[in-house]
Amino acid sequence: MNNDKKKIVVIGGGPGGYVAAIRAAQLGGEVTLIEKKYLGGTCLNVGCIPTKALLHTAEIYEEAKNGAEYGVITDVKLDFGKAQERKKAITEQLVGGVEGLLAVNKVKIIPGLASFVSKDTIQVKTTKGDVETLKADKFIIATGSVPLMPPIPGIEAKQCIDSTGALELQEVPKSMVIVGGGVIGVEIATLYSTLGCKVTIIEMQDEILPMMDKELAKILRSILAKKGVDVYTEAKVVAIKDDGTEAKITVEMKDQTSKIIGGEKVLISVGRKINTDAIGLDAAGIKSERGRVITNDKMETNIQGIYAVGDCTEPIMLAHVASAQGEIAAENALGHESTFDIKTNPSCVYTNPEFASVGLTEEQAKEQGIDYVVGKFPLMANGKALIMGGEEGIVKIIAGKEYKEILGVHMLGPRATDLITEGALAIGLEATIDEVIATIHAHPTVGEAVREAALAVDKRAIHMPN
Amino acid sequence: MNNDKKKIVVIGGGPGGYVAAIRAAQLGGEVTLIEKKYLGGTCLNVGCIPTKALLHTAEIYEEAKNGAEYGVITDVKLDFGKAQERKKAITEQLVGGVEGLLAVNKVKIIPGLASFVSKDTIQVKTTKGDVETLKADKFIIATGSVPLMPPIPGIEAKQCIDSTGALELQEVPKSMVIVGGGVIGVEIATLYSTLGCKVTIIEMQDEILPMMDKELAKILRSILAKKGVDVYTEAKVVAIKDDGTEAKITVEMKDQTSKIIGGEKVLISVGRKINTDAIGLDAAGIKSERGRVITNDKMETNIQGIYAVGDCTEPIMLAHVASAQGEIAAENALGHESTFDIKTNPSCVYTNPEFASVGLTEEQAKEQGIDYVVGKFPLMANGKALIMGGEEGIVKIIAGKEYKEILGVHMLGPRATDLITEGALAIGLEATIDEVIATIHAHPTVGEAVREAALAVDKRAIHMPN
Amino acid sequence: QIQEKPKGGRIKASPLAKKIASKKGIDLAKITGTGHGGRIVQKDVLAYEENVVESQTQ
Ligand SMILES: Cc1cc2nc3c(=O)[nH]c(=O)nc-3n(C[C@H](O)[C@H](O)[C@H](O)COP(=O)(O)OP(=O)(O)OC[C@H]3O[C@@H](n4cnc5c(N)ncnc54)[C@H](O)[C@@H]3O)c2cc1C
Ligand SMILES: Cc1cc2nc3c(=O)[nH]c(=O)nc-3n(C[C@H](O)[C@H](O)[C@H](O)COP(=O)(O)OP(=O)(O)OC[C@H]3O[C@@H](n4cnc5c(N)ncnc54)[C@H](O)[C@@H]3O)c2cc1C
Repeated sequence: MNNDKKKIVVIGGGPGGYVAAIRAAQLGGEVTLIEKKYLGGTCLNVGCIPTKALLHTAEIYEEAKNGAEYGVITDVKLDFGKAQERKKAITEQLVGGVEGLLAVNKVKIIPGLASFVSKDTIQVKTTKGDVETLKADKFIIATGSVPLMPPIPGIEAKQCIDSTGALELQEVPKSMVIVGGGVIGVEIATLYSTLGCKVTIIEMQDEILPMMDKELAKILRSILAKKGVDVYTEAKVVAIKDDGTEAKITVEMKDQTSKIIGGEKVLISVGRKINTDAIGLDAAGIKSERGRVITNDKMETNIQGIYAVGDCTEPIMLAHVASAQGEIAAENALGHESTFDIKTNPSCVYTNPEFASVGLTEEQAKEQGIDYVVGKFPLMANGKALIMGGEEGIVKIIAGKEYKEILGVHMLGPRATDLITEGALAIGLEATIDEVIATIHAHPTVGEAVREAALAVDKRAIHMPN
Repeated sequence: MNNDKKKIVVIGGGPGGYVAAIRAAQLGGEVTLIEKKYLGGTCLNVGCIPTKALLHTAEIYEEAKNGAEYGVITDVKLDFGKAQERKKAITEQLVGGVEGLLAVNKVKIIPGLASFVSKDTIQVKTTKGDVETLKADKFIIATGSVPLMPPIPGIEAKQCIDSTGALELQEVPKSMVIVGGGVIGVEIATLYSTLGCKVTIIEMQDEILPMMDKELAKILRSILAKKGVDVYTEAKVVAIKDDGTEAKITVEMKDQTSKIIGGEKVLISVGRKINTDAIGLDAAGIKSERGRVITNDKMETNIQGIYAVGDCTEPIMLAHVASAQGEIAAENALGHESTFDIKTNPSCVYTNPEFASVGLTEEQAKEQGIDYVVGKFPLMANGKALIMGGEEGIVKIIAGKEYKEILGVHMLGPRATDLITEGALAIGLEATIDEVIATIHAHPTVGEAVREAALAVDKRAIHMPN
Repeated sequence: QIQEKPKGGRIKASPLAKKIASKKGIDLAKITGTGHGGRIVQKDVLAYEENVVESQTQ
């Protein structure tokens, strides 16, 4: 091999690590990737992709069941095993794809567990059982996160599962209690409740999806309720008891009363634990805070030549953030100048209807003391949403009061997870509502509602009274 | 009424006219709208909305039928009457909505046929049978277009229908020959072929959807073919013969042979005729070219105070273009300065997968002698597309060679009609691929493929070999 | 859309306008933008360049 090539070692093969590895190779690095378990990491194996694959089955199931309204008379039966098979096939295809891409880019893969022995050397316990020692010019840490099991009394009950377990069920349970109403909890609630399971969500905060715009989260909560999901907020699980076939969950409600809820399964989705215990941060002298590696916006740690990206660094744990940071770390490691900016980062929740957001929520704008104005447009007045049965949704834009620059876009409705890109690009380009308004939005699309919400900021929406 | 208010008369209540009327009222005009037939025009009554409502039924039908792949075992029966009912309900709801909006904005509606008697006066034959004479400070013409019936021998056969007829069928025909493979032809082909009709498309040009990027149109054609639609290009219908239950269509193929194709219905979708015969353009001295009213980019005709918008002015006949022009005409009529710019205009085809485009096609870039580069990304490598069964699609970006500014975005794939907005905003803001790349695209979404295509322009896509 | 008067503060320019100006060594501060909110767009840079060339050849 060419000896002028910079040697890059990437630890962890999730969307942070494998993207960093490919980008580093593109820029001329000699790259080695260490992965202890599975290429594609959480995202491809037990995260984004498996959830969305199963949710797509749920969506088709729901649409087929409600087909009569559209003139499609159906008799529907679920074959959940088949859905699981398809999920597996997709996951395998994508993991195989990543393997292929790494090979094309001449990234060397070492299956094994890496840990620093000093700031320029790591040791790898390979899955074959050897121990290899590696030196490199630059390291990129991308070891991600794992499900967190909080110390609730009784959590060891056999009914308790984490997100990985929830995605591996071979049958739809009759009932499920979901502890934690964040993105993972709400998506799995959507999945199983759609497929006939009685789902109860217990959330400590005063609304589900606490990081999303509260007004829209509230609407989503009422849609979930209409579909039969019980949601308790400001509620706390204090004990879990294995009661044979069911677990009994004791919940302290906001009015101080307590309630016992039974569940065939109990999903614990209260958060994720940073996965850095095994990598020897101390041996390399890398600064961290409760396991979280501290980086600057170039993804540099305090140790020169060591970068970190993704879930192990970022309170916002998202695959696309991990990948974006992976590219940036690789660019900096190879002598370019790149910085990470979170401001165009979309958050998507794959509920039905979908929920997506970019930029500031109204709550954040208020908190930060920003002078803002709001434009809202209900999807009831959007033709395509009506056609798709998505009339309960809404688009909400937060803009600066003086210049009307777009600060936040929030959407609840069909295709929201894809439509949010317009908001992300607008925020990235520091666009004002004028540029969104000047852009012709195709008819009939749900996206027209984004333009109407921008018009509504100026109290001149066309398709609703202002 | 307040007498300083400018009197505005809008002729035609389609998406060009009713939007102009609302905008003019917002800006303080005293507005009267004349509509001879139905509020909402072609778009809401016999165009965009009814096609998409029926296509949504087709989509659900197809998805339910193919549900087994996703673990949704179905037994499916079509109730086309119910689909038609729902279409009608949606259309009525939206037309009612427009009526309500006009009322809220205090727009006076006169049902009737308007024609100019001079450049500042019109006469209205009201549907009640009266004749009213109206003067106004400004006029906005938005009389739209109607289906064109070309002089093909035998076209009066009872099997021949136009798009309006095709949307009113109460049963799915066994077979349909579609003369003209433009947007309307291809959408109706998608509708009925999905619902079990044997469809044949006859197109004169060398590819269907001649205004779209040819490379993608070709892929779509092959997808249609796989679904059982026969497509003949460079083929010409020379005669139609009523043969009892069927019509026999004589087609001259590109190799000079001729072929006779039978169809229970024959859809004539070769174009649309501008609807200005009845409005007395000459009496007002308004310049036109074969019926098409000539305007500048302020939507002004040659006669001061008379504006025209939408299908009656524009070779690109789209509802969102009509509405955009309507807003602009109203703004100029009320003393503001607005200009229309087509460059952000998306074209959408509601096939399955969807097909959407904004900016220059590769053919146009070539024709205009522009130095361009292309970035392409196949949806086979996009996780969400794979999940949705949309792996045959592709995203293609045309960028300027020197500065990499985005000139055109073309997408064939799930949700393309909504995803195209990013391209429209990018073109409107004169963004280069760098800004699209700097924008974080949520995972897993089909939209990630847009960023990958932008990366591919620079030969640095992550998820495919470059 | 209704044109607005340019707002003060930092120079706003489209990404394409910026790229062209930097490649051609044109100072954006000297250009009046005609885009939304006085944003400098491609056509403004090209018009400015033409003007400069013209006044130089005169
Ligand atoms: C159920 C669920 C659904 C989700 N849905 C979404 C979604 O829709 N969209 C989204 O953006 N995000 C989603 N996420 C979050 C997303 O999966 C993560 O943010 C993302 O995977 C983080 O990427 P990463 O590369 O930082 O870490 P990971 O994906 O966790 O990858 C880390 C990798 O490092 C390996 N590793 C760890 N330590 C070592 C070591 N010492 N040596 C070698 N290898 C090591 C691990 O085996 C793992 O493969 C979801 C998560 C879950 C759990
Ligand atoms: C089947 C089909 C599908 C389509 N799908 C789409 C699509 O998905 N997306 C899209 O953007 N476009 C689509 N179009 C095109 C779209 O419908 C038209 O571009 C749009 O309706 C044009 O709007 P307009 O206001 O200019 O004219 P129109 O909608 O045609 O409205 C003109 C109105 O003026 C009235 N009128 C005419 N003359 C007079 C008179 N003398 N006095 C009083 N009233 C008069 C008419 O009755 C009519 O209501 C489709 C068209 C068809 C036929």
